Amino acid sequence: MDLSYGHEYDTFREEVKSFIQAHQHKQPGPGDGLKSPALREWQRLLIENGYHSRTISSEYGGFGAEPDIIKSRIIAEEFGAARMHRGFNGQGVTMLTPVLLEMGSETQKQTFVGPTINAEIIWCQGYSEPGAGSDLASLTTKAELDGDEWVINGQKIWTSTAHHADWIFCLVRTEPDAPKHLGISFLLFRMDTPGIEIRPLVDMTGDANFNEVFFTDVRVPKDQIVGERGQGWQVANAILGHERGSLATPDAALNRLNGVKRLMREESINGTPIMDNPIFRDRLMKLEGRALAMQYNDMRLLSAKINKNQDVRLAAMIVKLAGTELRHEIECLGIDVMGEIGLGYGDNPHVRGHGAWQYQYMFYLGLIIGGGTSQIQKNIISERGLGMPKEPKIPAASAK
Amino acid sequence: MDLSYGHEYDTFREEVKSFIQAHQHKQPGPGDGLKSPALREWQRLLIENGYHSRTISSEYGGFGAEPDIIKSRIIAEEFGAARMHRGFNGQGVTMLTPVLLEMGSETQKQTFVGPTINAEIIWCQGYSEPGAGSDLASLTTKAELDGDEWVINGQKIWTSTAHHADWIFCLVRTEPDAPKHLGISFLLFRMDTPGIEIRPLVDMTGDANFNEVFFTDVRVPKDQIVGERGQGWQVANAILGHERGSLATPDAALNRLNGVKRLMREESINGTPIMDNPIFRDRLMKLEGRALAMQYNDMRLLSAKINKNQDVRLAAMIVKLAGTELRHEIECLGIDVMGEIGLGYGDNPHVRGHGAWQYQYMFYLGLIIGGGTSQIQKNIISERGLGMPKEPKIPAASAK
Amino acid sequence: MEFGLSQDQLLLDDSLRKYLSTEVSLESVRKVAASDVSDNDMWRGLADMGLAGIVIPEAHGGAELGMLDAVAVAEALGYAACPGPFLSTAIMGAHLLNRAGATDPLAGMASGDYRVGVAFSDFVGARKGQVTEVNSQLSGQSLYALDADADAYLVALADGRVYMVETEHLARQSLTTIDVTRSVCELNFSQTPACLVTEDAQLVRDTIYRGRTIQAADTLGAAQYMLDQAVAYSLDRKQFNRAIGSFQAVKHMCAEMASQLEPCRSFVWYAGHAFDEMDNEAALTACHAKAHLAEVGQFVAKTSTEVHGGMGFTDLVGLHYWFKRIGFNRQLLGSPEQVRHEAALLQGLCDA
Amino acid sequence: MEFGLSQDQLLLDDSLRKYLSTEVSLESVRKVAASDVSDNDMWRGLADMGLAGIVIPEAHGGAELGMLDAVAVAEALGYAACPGPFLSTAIMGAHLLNRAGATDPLAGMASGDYRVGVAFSDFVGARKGQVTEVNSQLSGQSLYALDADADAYLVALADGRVYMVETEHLARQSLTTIDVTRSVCELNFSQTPACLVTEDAQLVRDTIYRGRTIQAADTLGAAQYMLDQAVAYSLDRKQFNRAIGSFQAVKHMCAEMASQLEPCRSFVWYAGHAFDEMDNEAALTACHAKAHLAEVGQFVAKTSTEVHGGMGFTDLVGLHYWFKRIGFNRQLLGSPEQVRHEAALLQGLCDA
Repeated sequence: MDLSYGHEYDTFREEVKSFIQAHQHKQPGPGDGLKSPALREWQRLLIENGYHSRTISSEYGGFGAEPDIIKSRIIAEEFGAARMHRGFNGQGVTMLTPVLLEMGSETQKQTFVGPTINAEIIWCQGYSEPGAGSDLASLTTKAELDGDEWVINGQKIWTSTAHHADWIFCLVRTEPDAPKHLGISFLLFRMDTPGIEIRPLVDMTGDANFNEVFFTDVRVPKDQIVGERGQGWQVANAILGHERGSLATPDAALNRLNGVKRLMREESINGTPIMDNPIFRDRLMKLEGRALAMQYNDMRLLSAKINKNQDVRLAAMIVKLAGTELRHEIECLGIDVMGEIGLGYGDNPHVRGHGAWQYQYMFYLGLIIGGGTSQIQKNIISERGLGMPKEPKIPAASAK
Repeated sequence: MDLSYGHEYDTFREEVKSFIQAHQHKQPGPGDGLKSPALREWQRLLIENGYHSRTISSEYGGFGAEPDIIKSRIIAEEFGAARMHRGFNGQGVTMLTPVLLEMGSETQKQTFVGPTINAEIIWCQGYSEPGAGSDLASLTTKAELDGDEWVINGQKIWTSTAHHADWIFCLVRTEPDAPKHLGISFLLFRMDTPGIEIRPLVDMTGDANFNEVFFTDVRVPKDQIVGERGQGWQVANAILGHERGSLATPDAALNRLNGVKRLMREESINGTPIMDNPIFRDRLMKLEGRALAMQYNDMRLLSAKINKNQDVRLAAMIVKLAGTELRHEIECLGIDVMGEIGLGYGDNPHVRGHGAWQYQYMFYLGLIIGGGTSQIQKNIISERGLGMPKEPKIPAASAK
Repeated sequence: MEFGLSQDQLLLDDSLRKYLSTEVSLESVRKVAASDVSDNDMWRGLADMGLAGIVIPEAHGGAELGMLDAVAVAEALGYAACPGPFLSTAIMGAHLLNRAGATDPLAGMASGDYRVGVAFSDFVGARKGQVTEVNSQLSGQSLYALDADADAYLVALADGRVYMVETEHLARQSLTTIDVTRSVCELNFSQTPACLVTEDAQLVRDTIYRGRTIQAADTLGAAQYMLDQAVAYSLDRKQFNRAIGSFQAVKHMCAEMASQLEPCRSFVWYAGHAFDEMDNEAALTACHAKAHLAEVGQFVAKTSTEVHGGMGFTDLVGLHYWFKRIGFNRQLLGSPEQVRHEAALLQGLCDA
Repeated sequence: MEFGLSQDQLLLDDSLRKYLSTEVSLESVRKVAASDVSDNDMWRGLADMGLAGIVIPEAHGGAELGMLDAVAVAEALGYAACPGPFLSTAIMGAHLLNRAGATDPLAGMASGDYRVGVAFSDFVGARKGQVTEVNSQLSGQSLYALDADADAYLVALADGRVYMVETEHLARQSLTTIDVTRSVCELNFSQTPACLVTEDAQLVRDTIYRGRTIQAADTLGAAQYMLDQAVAYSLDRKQFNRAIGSFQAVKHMCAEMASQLEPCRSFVWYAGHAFDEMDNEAALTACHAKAHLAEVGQFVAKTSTEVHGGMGFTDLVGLHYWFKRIGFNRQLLGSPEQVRHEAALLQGLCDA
């Protein structure tokens, strides 16, 4: 066991610290939106110095460094400690770029990777449909070839940032007669193409964190496909795996837990600080134990990325299930320690933490569901992690 | 809402009290076993006065009273309050007698009911098999007709009091070619029939609460069948319904909870009584809330037996699931408040409550499993209680 | 012996549920949420059915019914997530004023014309701010007073004295909470003239126990709605060529909800009945019912949302109004931990 | 950076598990349970592998390894439900004596010839009885001392002073507990001559933290065994024409066990490593690891038994030995509530 990063990385950490020191005044503020010059300028600066898109080849607009998980971690640690803006990390950056680099054509890489990581193209994701959630492969949005164009009809849901997006990467059914997993293709197209309608989808938090997107005879050039016709499912799965782990980071959980500690010191009932209540303190400690377990699990996963001698598949598989549940319970404790004060929301002047406790309590319930529900996670863990049998398949004909 | 039993029952309660007063010196002691004269004498006295087998016709040896759920309750309450011996209530009394009265032949009623309720015949139950637990209907112990006798071969498990039993009521497969639920028959036979071997089955408590029973060419007269050939499943189900509710009575749960309160007052750590620990007190109150919910639920079920105007099917269905789990958690709290003292077992001189805390903790885990596992209970509740679809059936051919 | 609702209570329940199913739709809840409609319009309707005066003596124009009747009503209101001040004015306000002999406002309350809010936080356990009294004038701040549209407020001080203040004499600010179906507010007093209603702390406690019992019943109703919706949705929604309700995981989630929730029905009935007939059990049962329903309600709220998948998270099916109403009941008038502590106190298991 | 066991540690783990899988069968556990065999025979075997002296300096014949090594060993011992005094003599006894400079017994302990039990209940939190000292003579009673067959005992008084007493000088009674794989006893002192080992309460605490970390690792191993058995049984056992492991309910029970248990592996490694390299984190991590594994272990023990159905309840598959071992670890050296309280204390979140 060696938790130090080693001497060779001390210099690197100093470099990062110096950069932060020198440039933190340039970071975008809360008012600088997705398409603001400030964000793009910052993004350019980060890439130029290797603090964003670090391992993407310079040929495609990245920094072009060798992958080094520890350097990435050091950057994350130092930016986190200084509360520095990490740059733009929308779904185009985190989910589409890796897949384009792996499965896109040379032209697609040249065309999209640079502008995407530079926040010049904002992407949204078109996967889920009203009738295709847990069973994503049953999606029915169809694309038919008409001459040199795909003609798309159907509906997507859970599309975040759709109203700011320039482009969409989208799963559509192109081979209606093939088995469901083999009839899907992965298309890229502009969001200002005629026939696209976006409707904000208000959720239980009161915000519209997601959208519904409707396609009516949307015409898309034939070559805007990633991979071959019918290969869309493999493409999508490569990205989905990337998404799930990031929904529940232990660092964030421990941060929120520290927030609960602050709340418990600051809030009181009849003049006694909540921290003096042994029942709440015990709940706090229980959650801290769980959060620490997840943090050390995360360190093990990081280590396994460097030294591939450990089998950590199961340890990776459980992160989304255990992490989102933990987070939901931490937020719940935050509310409970406040009692009636914890009910405040929105413009309530007595609200604590800008209403984040109730907001996150609900949002993390959303994350327990989203990105593969807890039930789907348990299927995956038991089948792929523990080698238990798959659910017997029910033929379509016998569906009720 | 009217929780009083009404004036007409006050007299009855006085009667019961007088009986208890007058006769409590006659009740059997701990040393009086299943076959002791003291138990039989007591049993006779109870039946004679209507405190046992109250509604069974006097023609079959019972007291012959009209069913009156309130009088039964009053008897239970007063006997419980005085910690009076309730008489012998083995599986023959509680499970076989009702079924014989409903489905037995006149001869069977005449032959068995009287001796059974008088504790002259002790019965055991032969249902579960090593390969047929949750899926009881797949049982394979077979009985083949050879002239005027059934010839039985196979094995039963979870047979309690097998070594004291005079007779067994037993499910056997008599129609091997019929669908599994329609191939079963319900036989009665003596336990001293040649070919029966009993092996005690030690469980996690360290006791042999159950047995395995092996049948090798056991020959049983043809007419010792209840109902027709192939009707055994209906017979068995009528009894099973009777069994499940009685595994988790709220009265017992509240009694044990009071035991935890006593423990918490008596036990201490560093001189401070455990009752002064707010964390344990909160757990105690949580469990008390759950136990009260179950108690009032039980009152509602009792009331519905008197006035059949309420649909209480769901309320009845959840008793076994919720009640056994609750009881297991109450025992757990009892152990936890004692800390290391709670680990004591067997002949440990520092053990509390004669070791009942750990014993019941394990025994109730057994009851969570036995009599229909919690998973089976949830199937039943969702399907019969909430109208959700049955698990799609997998044909035998595709079994793994 | 009869454990359950009487014929009269069943009739009341039935007519109320019919009324609510036509008059209090998800649409109307949304309108109240968007402040397009005041909850007073709904309150008028309920008052016309006699619910505003449910526990007010007939002599003052009320229905003079008992707490078990009120519990049945609260369960139905919770099931419909019905906006309005039933808890504050019809139960807590009316009970306290009647028992204190301050009967003047009762007729107006029974007719639904006059709403009396309750500001009891200082007595239940002050989180912030305190109200003080000098010469029958109140000063200070009371948070999370129930009913942001009341005509007057009953303000309980920490020592159990209760004063009544007309709304026109104080500065009031509505407070947004997660639950849009119930309104709360901040009251600011500055040598505000107030009228002493009672000095009987036991009466305040009794009023709070009644409030908690009503909250428990309200949560039961709301949770029952969420369970019913979960089952219905699971039968309707198909994934992998099956109704999701045919998956054992979903079935067992619903079975667990039912298993926890069904005994709560008996619990709240018993708790209501205790006030009517078994006074010595009422306080303890009220505390246990409130805390137990807070926990069961939270489990059902979360689990039902999970069964609904993404739809449960959206505003589209509106399930979150019930989710939040259950959350509101959990915290107001004492958190589960606090109420369980009182349950232990009432049994002499610990010191205050 | 390398989070996990080193090559040497993996080799040790591997050879130990191979040894245990052949030498410590369910049959041999049963023999110890029935007192047909003393755990000392097994202890000899482990001592021959160097485990009795795992943390004892080489100068005294030990292996001089660290706590992470010890954690890996404890996990393997828990997996096998291996009887013996690893926790008491090899970890707690050896550490305390070594740090206190009382090194005379160490060589005998390292060779497995001499077992030192620990009687720390008075210091951890006395349930009953207390031991007092006058003129280096002990009087009173110590309950639940670890190791009923030790040659001597370290007795911690409430103030943190630790005395060593030879077994021949005291009255000892073995105490039956649910867990037959570890032995505990009652020690009775009556002006019993005793030798002061240390007055350093901090050293006693440190020793207890180490013990707790070892308990956490032991529970991890035992729970991992129970999960592995549950999965294996569910694939083997058929009901309704299917392996029960193909039912979603059973699959999800196993997934929940794995989901809670898998991060515990990292947790106990980190906790062990903290003693070796990050002293300032060791105490807190030990408390959290002990409490967290107590809860996760209890869940896994119950759930695995449920997956086994009736078989889990019987003695036939012997699963209950692991169930009870996990229960034993839960209570000894501080209950979860008590240990979490210490975790809060260590962070300054409350007063003692």
